[in-house]
Amino acid sequence: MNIYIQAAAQISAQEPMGNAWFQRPLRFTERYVRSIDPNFKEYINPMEARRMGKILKRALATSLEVVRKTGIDHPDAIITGTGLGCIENTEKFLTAMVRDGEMYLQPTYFMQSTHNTISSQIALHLKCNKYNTTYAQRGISFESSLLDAYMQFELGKIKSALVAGHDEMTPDYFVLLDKINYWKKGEVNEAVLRKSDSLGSFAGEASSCFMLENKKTDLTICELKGVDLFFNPSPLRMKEAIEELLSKHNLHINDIDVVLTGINGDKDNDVVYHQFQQHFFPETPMAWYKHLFGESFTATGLATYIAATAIQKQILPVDYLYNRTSTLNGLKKILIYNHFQNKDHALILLSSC
Amino acid sequence: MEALILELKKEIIEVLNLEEIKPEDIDENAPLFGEGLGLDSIDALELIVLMEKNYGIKLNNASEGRDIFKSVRVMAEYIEKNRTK
Amino acid sequence: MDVTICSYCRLTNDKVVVNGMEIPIQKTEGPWLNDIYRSLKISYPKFFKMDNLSKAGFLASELLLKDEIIDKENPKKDISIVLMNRSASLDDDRMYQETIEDKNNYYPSPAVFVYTLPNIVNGEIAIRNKIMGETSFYISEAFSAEKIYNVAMDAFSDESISQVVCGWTDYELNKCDVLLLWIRKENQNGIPFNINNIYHLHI
Amino acid sequence: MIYQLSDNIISSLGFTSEENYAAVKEGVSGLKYYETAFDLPEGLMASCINDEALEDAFFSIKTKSKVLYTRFEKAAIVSAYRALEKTNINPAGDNVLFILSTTKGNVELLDRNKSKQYESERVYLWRSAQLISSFFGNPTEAVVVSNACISGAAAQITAMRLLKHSAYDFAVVIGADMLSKFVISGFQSFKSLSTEICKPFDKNRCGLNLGEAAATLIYGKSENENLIPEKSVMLLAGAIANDANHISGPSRTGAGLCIAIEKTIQHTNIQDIAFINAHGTATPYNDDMESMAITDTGLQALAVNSLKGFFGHTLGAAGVVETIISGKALSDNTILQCKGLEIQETVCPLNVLMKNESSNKTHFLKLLSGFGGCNAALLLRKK
Amino acid sequence: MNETIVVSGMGIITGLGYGKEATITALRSKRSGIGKMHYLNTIHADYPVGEVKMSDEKMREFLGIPADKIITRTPLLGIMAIKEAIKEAQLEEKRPRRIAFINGTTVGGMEKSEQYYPEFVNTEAYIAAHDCGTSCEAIAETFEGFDLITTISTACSSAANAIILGANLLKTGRVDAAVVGGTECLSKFHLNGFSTLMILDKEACKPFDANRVGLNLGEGAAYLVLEKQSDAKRRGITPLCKLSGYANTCDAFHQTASSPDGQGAYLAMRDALEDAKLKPEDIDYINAHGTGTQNNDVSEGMAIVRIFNENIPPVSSTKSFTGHTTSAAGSVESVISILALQHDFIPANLNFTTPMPELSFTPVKDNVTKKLHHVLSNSFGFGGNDSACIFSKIE
Repeated sequence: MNIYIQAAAQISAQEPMGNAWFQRPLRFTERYVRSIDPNFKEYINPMEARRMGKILKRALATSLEVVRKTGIDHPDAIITGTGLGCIENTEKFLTAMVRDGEMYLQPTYFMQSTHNTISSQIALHLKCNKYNTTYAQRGISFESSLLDAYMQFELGKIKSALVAGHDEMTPDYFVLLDKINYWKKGEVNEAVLRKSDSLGSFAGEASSCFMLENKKTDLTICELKGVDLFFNPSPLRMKEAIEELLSKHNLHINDIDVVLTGINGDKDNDVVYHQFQQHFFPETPMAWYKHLFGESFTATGLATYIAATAIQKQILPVDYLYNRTSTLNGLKKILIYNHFQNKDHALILLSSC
Repeated sequence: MEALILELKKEIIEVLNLEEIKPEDIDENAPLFGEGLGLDSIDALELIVLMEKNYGIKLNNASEGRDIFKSVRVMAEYIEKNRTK
Repeated sequence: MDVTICSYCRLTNDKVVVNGMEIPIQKTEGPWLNDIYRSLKISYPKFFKMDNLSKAGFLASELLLKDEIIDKENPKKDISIVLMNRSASLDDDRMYQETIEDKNNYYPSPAVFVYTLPNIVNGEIAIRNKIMGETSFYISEAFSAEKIYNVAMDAFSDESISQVVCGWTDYELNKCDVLLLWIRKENQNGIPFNINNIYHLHI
Repeated sequence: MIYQLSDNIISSLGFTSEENYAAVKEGVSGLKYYETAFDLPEGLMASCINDEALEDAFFSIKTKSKVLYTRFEKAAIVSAYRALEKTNINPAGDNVLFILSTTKGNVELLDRNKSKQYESERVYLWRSAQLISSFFGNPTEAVVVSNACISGAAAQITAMRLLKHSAYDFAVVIGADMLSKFVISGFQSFKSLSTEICKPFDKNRCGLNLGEAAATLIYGKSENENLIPEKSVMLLAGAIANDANHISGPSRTGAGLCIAIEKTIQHTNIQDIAFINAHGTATPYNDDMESMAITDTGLQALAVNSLKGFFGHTLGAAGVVETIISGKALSDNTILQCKGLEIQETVCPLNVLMKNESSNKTHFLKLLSGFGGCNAALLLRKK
Repeated sequence: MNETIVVSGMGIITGLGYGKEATITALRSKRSGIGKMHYLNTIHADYPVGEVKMSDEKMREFLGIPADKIITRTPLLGIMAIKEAIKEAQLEEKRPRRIAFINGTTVGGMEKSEQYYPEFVNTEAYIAAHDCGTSCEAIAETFEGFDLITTISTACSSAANAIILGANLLKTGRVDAAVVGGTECLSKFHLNGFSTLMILDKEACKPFDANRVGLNLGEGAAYLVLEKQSDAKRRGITPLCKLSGYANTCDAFHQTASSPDGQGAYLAMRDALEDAKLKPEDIDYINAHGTGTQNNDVSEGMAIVRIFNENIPPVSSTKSFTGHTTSAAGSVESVISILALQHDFIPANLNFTTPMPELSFTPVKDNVTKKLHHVLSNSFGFGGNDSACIFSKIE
């Protein structure tokens, strides 16, 4: 069984949809960076878009982009990961409910507040009756979606899958998370993030969408070799998991060209990645990306986008390399390692093909 | 009456997020659902909220709206007759 | 197939870097490429007949192959030279155009005309080092590590070729942009020859 | 190995491969003497594409494109269009790759008087290639090969390599070069032009003639068996080698050409080769050099011809034009004469044909040499 | 990969009470759990609900969770239910090697968020508790040794989809046991939400009745422990039943409404049957989604007619007992379906009087005792997320 990423699309703090930014990513010094939106009118007609919050428009636009690229308009599965779901509409409903004392509430905000609105809107737009689901497990929501798709390919239940990760960050939610030390208090820049000597990162948004298929075509970007989730794993469990993953594909530690991590400047967060590298991949170059996108529950979708693009282009600009080395043995295998608050952990292995 | 119709048009545009549409684009005699503006059942629910919030008219059942929301003019006539604020 | 970069040379308007080390150049008021030539203490009088593109490519190849090809005499049939740039030979083309532009001052120069082909730079490097493998030149809108990688790897499809001089040699409107790589197959030492590494060596 | 699926030649002898081949078979040369041409002080023997005919041909292609094309681009487009027309290939597909072979492209736009209507980027070869491939809606970036006079062969070798290991199914190889004051004055300054019809491999050869052409060869992978026309020719092998001797003059020994020939024919029975279509520019040095290389590689008994007496030297187009014509001859069981030849005399004697002969052998060898010391050999075979 | 998946334990808490015993007793005696609201502070207190009759404090006390630990009602309900399931499956005593926990929820920590929104003054800890994943983690942490956890949030089909993911995890050999299901507490947020959609009934709901008005909200949690039949045998566990087939499809008709012909529901049931390699006539009982809204019941009913034609098995919606427990409904009703299977008993569809003119069948009005082999449980959600699971007796 092989699974290939056939097309990818993203909307983030970097230029949306295309790849031009990849070799020249923008840098930020703010604590809160919102995504750059494409012209949604190119994807969704205004009558359809009028009730949608930002996250839904982004989800639909990125989905339609991968559908357009691949021509797969009825994927066998539509799976979305979202840590917070449609938080903008949730807030609108919640605010009105608290403010107006449960009176005059608008149904639109409610019906577009649930997490599964995203997957179902995509299905609705595509008129796709097939498998449709949504994962909301904080920082591993995207990986959960990928795992679901992976297993269904493995079981031969599907031949194609649209897998996405979407999270928006509203001003109000930014303030709430600021109260619980999600964000740094002072100025944010690459040097500060690299230092990792205080709590918090900076806030970003992430929308990414991938079309997976079980056959290789001219479009194929890279191969999805594996995805695994772990809850509170011991170092021993992690070691075992890495060995299993590598041996399943006849690989050796040295075959992993880059480990792409979720280092984000938060000291409690980053120490886990440093330990991971020391224990398991002491010789392998370590890469990061959240300094260019901000922290978001489904940032791993962007990590997947970056790793896939790097494999496709066979270039990983030094901007993404944590230890600033630029000489790589190759870009055939990238391991994405992500953890959320050291509880939820995930591995994704991508490979050239 | 004409003032109410204009007011209603503006309110409908706002509450239904009909960004591209101006009040003069809405024919007050044309059906709101299906053919005309192409509104759907969720819009009907939003209009029910609008009726209650702005005019104090409480509809308990979505199907009651079916007759009232035939057109902007019908809506306005109904409001004139039944408004409590 | 494992291919490694044995040495590389980056030549721009202000720097000469070989295998990561900047080479000190004695600057004068004169042309930069001539300064490099003098600083390197090369003795190859034909250098001064060359156009800028050939000069730049030639200098980079001298630095690149210094330790690799000491023997300049014996024919080397196992080496190819595959180059690429954006402007072909337009820098020299414009100079030649000037010689024919004015009817009253019409003096077409064969010495300038001979350089109005981009692949002359391959020829210059081949002659200097007696390299008799394939010499090819491709044009690309912009520097592309991927294309350089592909055409260089394709050169190995001729089984008798074991080494390739490849890279980007562009010289136009006083802007010099050269990255030359010496690559070899089945060689363990050196930087892996891959797109990522080509890309970064050009930065 | 890759197959020729379609072809076209735009030259002074006609706007289809068939017209061109028929003229050549009849012995008609496209070379003509121009008293005054290109604003040059000297007269010129050359083979030029008829302007009006090119305009008509381009006009007959219905296009929505608003781009103002140069003469060079028009010729390339018309040629590619006519070659594609004969196939079912959708040039807008991402499995189709355009490969452009040219030495000087739009070089005449360096003349300020001629460039006013065009953007400044138009002199770049990649820009022409972009415009040509996008005329056909092709989504992939065209490859540009600029390897002096062997470009046309180098482009075919590139096509062979790319089709072998990439996702492309078809390569549209276009070779094109137009004459300009720039090019002609250069060759004149070299004193390498003959004012008479050139005499390849002749005792009294005294220089070459220049020519214009745009020619297209469409190659496909051998998997596409059902697309291959009955009289297709396939490209079996090709190699390039350098003389490492002199940038403008050919090697005195033909060392580079020898290497290229040896690599190309190493797996072939020489008895199967019907003829060698030589570069044969009719300059004293080139033809001597070729005679030595042919002799040193043990091919001196084979029939040899050069097509320069029909088309002149069409530079970046030469490799494509001459491969097409030779392929047509091979399929026609014919070995074409070497137009212009009267008394054969080269350093090493060769069997150069003075009139058409017939042969049902299956292969031919194509040779090219160019500035920069480069040499190329191609080996082709009947289907 | 084709090994049989069995249910080796389950736990439940709903308006009917805590535990399987309480549940089956209430079902047998046709005692509905729907009634007046006690714990939710809302102006819509006149809507009847299927509330779990235990305060947060009471549950904390029962579970031994200190008062200062931050935990919201949704995970509390979850912990109650998971305890029972883990115990029955003897996961602690006879530990499988790797265990997954898949939780379905949509509301998450909303019930506290809405209380403290927008300022969260002095209650910052509840900010982190807002999202769905936190509820999952809070439940997971009460049991040592879950190796893989995640949350599914597909509104009212969440728990059914958790069952499906769990089964796929087992079939691909990623884990050796999976605790799957859902939990959801009542919140003002979704009560008001359903209210704006005008699909709440002020009376007890009447699924599949011509005069149905809407649904009653409920709350609760339920989990199943799934494992491969061979693993259960190895551990010395007697499984309760098989999970013989399942499917997830999408109606792709409307964001909140179901298609009139029930296309999504039809496909879910058809594919689940195919997955189970069963024919429609093999199904002995359908535990319908049957919310009691105009739209759902006609859509689901039409789909049932399309699948089963003339031979429609007994159908009932036990939402007339529990209320609509939204994200938990899929597992709550799976537990009820399995109880039915174990006891050869079909629970009644309460409050039914008048047949729907659109449908050729009526739901079972009264409890029925009948030998059951295969039970189909439907779970449909907003956005057209339709799932169906089939449970079968091990014979």
